Amino acid sequence: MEQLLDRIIAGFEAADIEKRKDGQVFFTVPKPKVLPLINHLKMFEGFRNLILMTAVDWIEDNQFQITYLLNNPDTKTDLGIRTFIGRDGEGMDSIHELWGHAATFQREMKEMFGIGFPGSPRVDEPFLLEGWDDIPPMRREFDTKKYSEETYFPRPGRETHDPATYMKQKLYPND
Amino acid sequence: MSIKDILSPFSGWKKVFDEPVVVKDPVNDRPGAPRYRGFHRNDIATCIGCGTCETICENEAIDLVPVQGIETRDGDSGLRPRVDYGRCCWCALCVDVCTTGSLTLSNAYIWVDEDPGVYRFTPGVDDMPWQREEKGWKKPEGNYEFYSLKREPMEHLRPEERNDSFAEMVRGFSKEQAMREADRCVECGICVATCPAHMGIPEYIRAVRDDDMERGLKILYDTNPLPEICGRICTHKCETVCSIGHRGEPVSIRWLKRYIADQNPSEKYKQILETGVLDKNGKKVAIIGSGPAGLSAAHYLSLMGYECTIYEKLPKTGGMMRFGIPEYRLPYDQIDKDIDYILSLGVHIIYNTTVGKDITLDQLKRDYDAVFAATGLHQGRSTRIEGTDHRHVYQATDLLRKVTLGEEIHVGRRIVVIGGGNVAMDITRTLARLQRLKYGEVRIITTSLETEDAMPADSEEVVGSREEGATVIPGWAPRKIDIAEDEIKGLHVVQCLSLFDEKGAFNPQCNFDNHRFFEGDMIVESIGQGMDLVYLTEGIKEHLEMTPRGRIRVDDYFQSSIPWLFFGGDIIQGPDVIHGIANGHKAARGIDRFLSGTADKQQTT
Amino acid sequence: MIDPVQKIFRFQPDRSLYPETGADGKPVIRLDSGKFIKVWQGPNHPGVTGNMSLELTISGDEVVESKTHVGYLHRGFEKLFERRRYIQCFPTCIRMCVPEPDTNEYNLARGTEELAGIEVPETANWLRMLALEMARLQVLLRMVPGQAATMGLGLGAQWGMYFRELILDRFEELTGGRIYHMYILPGGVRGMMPDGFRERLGENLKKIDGFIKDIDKLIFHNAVFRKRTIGIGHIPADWVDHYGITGPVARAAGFKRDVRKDYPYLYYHQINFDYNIEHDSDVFARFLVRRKDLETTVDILRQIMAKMPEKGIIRAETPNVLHWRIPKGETYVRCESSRGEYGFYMVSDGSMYPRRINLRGPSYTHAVSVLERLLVNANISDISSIMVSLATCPPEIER
Amino acid sequence: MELATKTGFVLLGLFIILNWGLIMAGIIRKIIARASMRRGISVFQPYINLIKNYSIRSQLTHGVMFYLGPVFRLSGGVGIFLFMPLIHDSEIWSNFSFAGDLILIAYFMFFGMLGMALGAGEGGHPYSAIGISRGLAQFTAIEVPLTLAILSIAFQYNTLSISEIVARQQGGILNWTLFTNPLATIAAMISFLGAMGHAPFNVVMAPQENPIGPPTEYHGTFLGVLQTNRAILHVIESVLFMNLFFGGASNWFELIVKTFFIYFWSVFVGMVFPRFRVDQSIPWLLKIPVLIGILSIVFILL
Amino acid sequence: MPEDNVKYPAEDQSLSPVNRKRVVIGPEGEDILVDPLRDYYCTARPEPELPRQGIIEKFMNWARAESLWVLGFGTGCGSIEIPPLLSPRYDAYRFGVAMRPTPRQSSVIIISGYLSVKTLKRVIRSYEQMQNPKFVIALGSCTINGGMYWDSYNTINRLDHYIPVDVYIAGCMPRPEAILAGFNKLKQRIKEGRGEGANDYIKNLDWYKANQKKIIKDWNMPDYNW
Repeated sequence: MEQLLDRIIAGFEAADIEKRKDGQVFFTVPKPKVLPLINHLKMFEGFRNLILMTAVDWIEDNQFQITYLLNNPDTKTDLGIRTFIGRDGEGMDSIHELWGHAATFQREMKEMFGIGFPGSPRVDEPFLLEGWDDIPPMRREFDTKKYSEETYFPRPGRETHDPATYMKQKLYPND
Repeated sequence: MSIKDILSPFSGWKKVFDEPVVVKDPVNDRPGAPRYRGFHRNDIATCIGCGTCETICENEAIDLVPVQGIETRDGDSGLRPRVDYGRCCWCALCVDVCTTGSLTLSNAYIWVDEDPGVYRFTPGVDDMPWQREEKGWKKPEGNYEFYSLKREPMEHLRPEERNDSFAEMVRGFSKEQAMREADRCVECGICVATCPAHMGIPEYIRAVRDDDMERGLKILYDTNPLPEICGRICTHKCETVCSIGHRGEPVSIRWLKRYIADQNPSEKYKQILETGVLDKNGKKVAIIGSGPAGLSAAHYLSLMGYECTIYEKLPKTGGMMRFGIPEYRLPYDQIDKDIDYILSLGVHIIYNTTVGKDITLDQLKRDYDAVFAATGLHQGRSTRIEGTDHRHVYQATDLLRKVTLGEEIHVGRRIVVIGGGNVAMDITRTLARLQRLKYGEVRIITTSLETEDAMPADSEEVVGSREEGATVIPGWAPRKIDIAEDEIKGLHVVQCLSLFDEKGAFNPQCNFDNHRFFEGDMIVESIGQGMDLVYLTEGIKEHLEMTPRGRIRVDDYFQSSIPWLFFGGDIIQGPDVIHGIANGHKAARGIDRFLSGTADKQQTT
Repeated sequence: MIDPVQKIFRFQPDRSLYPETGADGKPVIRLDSGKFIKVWQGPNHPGVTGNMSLELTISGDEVVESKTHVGYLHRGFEKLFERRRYIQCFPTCIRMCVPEPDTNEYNLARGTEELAGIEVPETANWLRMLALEMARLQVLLRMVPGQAATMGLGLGAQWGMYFRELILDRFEELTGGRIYHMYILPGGVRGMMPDGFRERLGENLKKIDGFIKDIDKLIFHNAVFRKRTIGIGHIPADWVDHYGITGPVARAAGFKRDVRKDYPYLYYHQINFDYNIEHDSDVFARFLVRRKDLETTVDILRQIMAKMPEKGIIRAETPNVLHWRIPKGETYVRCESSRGEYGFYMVSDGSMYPRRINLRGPSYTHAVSVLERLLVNANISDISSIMVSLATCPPEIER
Repeated sequence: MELATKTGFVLLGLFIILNWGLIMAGIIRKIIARASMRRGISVFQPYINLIKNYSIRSQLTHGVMFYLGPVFRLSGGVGIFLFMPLIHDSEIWSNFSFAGDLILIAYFMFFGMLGMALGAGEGGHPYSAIGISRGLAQFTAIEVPLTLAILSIAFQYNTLSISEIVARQQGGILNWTLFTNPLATIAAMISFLGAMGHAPFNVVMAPQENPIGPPTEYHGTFLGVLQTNRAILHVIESVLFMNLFFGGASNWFELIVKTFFIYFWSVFVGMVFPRFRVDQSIPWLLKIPVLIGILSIVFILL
Repeated sequence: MPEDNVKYPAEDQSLSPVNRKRVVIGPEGEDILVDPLRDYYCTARPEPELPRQGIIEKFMNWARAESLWVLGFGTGCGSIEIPPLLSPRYDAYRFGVAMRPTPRQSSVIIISGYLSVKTLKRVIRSYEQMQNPKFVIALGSCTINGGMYWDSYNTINRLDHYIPVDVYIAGCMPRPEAILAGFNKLKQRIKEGRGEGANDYIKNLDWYKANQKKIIKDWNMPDYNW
């Protein structure tokens, strides 16, 4: 594991290494190195299982984190590969040819985050939503509560009171 | 495929003659398991409406609504949770987090209706059939708490370290301790209304949690300009109503306040509080007395742009805070830290000037636009039993003042202290230290009318007194001081049965058959203090309205019937620092209303 | 045995005539040619597992193209978690997989504990195992005979539902919930076993032993069932890694994949059990793996009851859950659900709210990529049984 | 006998058969429920369902054939009834039985199915079409062994009249075709399994696989007609098999008992087996039962 | 789908390809123009079917109440409790409850919890294909006021804005016992002649359609599908 990590650091500029438990490491690589790294891991290091692939929205830094979680079923190790891309329509290279189910992940990320994966099969078809015309819902600037209240007729007539304010009003009405 | 594969499936018919396992009347026959999470019920007598259930509910299913018949009072918001069954998911987190343990779930689970509007009810108030159900989900047992019920222990000096010195006893929290203690708060806000100054307690506790001391200090100064002092000696009414205190120990709100103040160095105050430059509006206010009320008023008036002048009788500021409270509880440098900041806002202070003697009130009226009198209670009250006119019978306040001023006082070999309040404990512990310094041993008996659990003093004070060698014997009423050959021999006491009659008036009942004798050569009385209003001239007194109980009548803004004259502090509200601060703040706003003409009340004289 | 009569009557469609194969090797589907029908299975269809649908293009009785449509149960959990504190995520996340909610609870709790660095008391861990295995048992009691129900043999499923009710009764007693147990929360569990629980569970397990024998006779030794399942829905071995297939489906293809043994969590290393492997990788093999799992689960439950301490602390001390800040970091936690590896990818940004909790359920590939390919050239009568053999669970796909 | 009286008795017979069909359905459901540890529906639930379906307010049609489908189906069922002698040696309960009625009944058995096919096809639902094409294919396969069995007993008794066949079986249980021509009986009873719509030959209306086949679009009164037909058909086909292989009935009680057990045979098998796919069931039906049927003819002719 | 070689009328572009007009080659090679929206659905606006009077209606209502055929459409998590309902312990069959796989033959639809927008579209179609009289049972908090998913962007909050509801059952999810109690309530309602949800729907059709169209953004089906 340590040697493998050293190789990755040396060959693929891995940084920001987070090791929380045995057999699982997360690290960041620059975007151009991601596909070579994944290819290398799949071909030569036995990481032939893609567990998941997802995005995290870091709106503060104006970038998306894309995580690929690869697994080596023989050595029972997981590698979490992080990479950062811009939030403004910057796409990512597709890995649908390496794994059969990667296209589904990419299709979902396209729909939920608006990250493009050119070349991925059926990537532009809606996956979970139907007739969605707002911004992709998993982007953090999308306010689901506001959307829900505006769209779905919440029940009227509910009001609540903050105990501190209410008590001050009741006990010291003139304050 | 064998013949077995064709024949063996017919074994499926084997249950055809068995009795079916069907429940005959499932709607009525099958009660839920004893632990089943069904519909809500609430013991509204125990519930305090703290709203923690509302906070934890991820579905916003719980509203707090006022309920008829439940009055808002200290420690009870008068609100009760109302559950929207169009939102609830029966996770019972509200039960597990409930501070009082009043909210539970019954194991009833059938509620069917044609109208969606009915699925909204206040458990315990709306009569639901499951309210009286015994079974259901209750908070699990066995170390299952969502927040710690145990206080973070505060480090004190050990009795042997402190009993002969006036060094500060309480060490204060370290950062980790403060974070852990602040973490216990559930941010319900029940304490806010109970605090006379309505401090933003949940907010500053959150500042501690966020480790943002500057924000914390700002929140403190919104309502309380004496945080170092209050952080040490406040009577913390907030802690008595703290919702965590219903099942555990209340949050140490006072120590957290002290922690915030301690973390901020005094030289950064101006920068943090953004009070470097204050605009003046040219109006002047005179303040009599530099106690908490006076200082608080001076602080807020200065922030509003008034020019304040404080007239102080004694050579130092602080009033009772400095002269009534011993140094081991409230070190003088901490008093100075708070007061120096207030004075740095441009407040003038004139020491050694007694209004009424050195300067008259009428003169103040001429020189200033308004006068705020917060002269406090400095005159000790006497029990007026036989023998109190003896020279070795002292008033606790006098002795404490002299100790602070550094004057020599008489310390007897055996001392009896009468009184059960904090002042009595203060004098007991002060005298104990002096005795130990002078004689090497402590022989003090402190007696009070009230029984141990009814004593007004903080229990930690009582415990501290005992640790330091004093004997505290509550529940006895003084009858007579035994004097022989011009020397005090001791105090006769009888057992006190009750303090108040049915109407609530003070009327002690005693059992005269059960009496004791406390030996002593010095008696200290500490049963309360009175006010000294000699500075009020006759002309003013004529116009001044008094309450039937002999106090000055003031309105909500502490304005007396003479519009330019405001009263506040202990003379209005009784002895309490935090009340004094609150009065000062309110009076400052009242003075501002009065002077800026926004008051509803028109100036008549 | 070559049956001459069978040879005469064997139904063997002539695939050279239709559908025509295009240049790219894929069938050319022209709806207006009249040779194809477009049929939707689901969402309102008794043969699909839950609320999902398959868009099938069929030619005769054979499927030429299948597309999985999900999203009917999409509730946006991962968005909702952005607005919920860690403790509030706990009741919410459970709904991500309805038939077996405990794995969600466990993963969330374990992920939170890992990120916050909390040690869970021993008793609580044993109780967690108990809940997880009971959950697996109740799912298998539904699923194993349910395989036969997809082809019209509902008797075993009826019995299975009854024995599942017995386990649900125990759940109700232990956790206070019937389906959504909400039992395993960050820091520990929400209650000790009530008095007499062991004995009652022991009796139930005895009854379930008898039930397993019954379904062996009814379903396993059933000529028609075998005829309908053997050789149907064959998953080649090289698909397993290419599609990320896990759990019983991978085990039925001869792969040793079981999170409980590969990445031992809780106290599974103290439990004695083995991989249940089959090699044929068809519907029948998957049924057999589940059928063995059922026995294994009963056995594991007995071992847990024997090894579990009587008393103990059920929850570690945590910070006040109302404002619990989890340090910045990320982790992936997994456990073995009845359908395969069930994992949570959790990212914390140091605030009271999780930055991202992403669920990777086995159905994510089983029901979409694998099913779409597996159904090509399948008979439409077999769709339901293939789906159930993959144990697709739509809510964990769409969350 | 006058035609009017005859018609009256025929209608009365139809009424009895209909009611027995409904009650039998209830009893069978109840037995199935017991085997799966349930109590099951009340015996009269099929009546309530029928009334309910007739009292649905709105009907919608997809065209003329959609209307006529259930009517054809019902006339198929009633047609079998009309030419079926119910009670042996009873003038009034022998309906319009005549010398060649066996052929006519075999025709009517298919007639209903064809009518249904037209109606379901007009319904427009793809599952109707899939279901009915499967149904027709499978029913054809079912008819083959049945026809062979009928031919076998026709050769055996040298007649095509059901009344005659029943009469020839009188005089003791050993005279039943069951014992005199067991191979034909086996072939016929296997095809009976298919005709009754129970597993393993019920892929036509399999809810899990193509919900629910031909009647997908039928509702309300249409469905009521189909249910009525079903109640009649189940009994009357049982009566046919009773007459051909189990010695007929000499009174109503015997008819009720025998039809119940004959019908129960299909449930007895169907309850514990899954269903065949249509491409499995047709070869299977064309294999073993056909072989048995041919053997029975061969034996009879030898 | 061969979109490039078939020409569609311009106004059809908003529809999904399945619903667009197209030319189909018949068995004898002739071209048949298929307009799915016209050919597969009844496009006429429905009319309310008023109940009959007196004892006949009462008798019919009794039969309707005692024979509740439920559409087997598991719309949400609550559907996990429907199979137990029909299993040995609860055995809802004996109360006249049975599942039907097709909406045409069902008289009750159980909305088992939350409805995502995508499912709501199918629910509306299924509901409209059911025949009058038809009844709706709503399970759980989600149908009353959004439940757990009150702030979700994809689930509705109040079911009665989209289809008329007869009975609500509290719980998340309701147990089979509670669902049986709900059936009892529904039976009572039908027998009292108040189960007129189908006619209410038709009378307030414009309001319901407006609400439905507000959230179903791609309304690529006819307004009325019966």
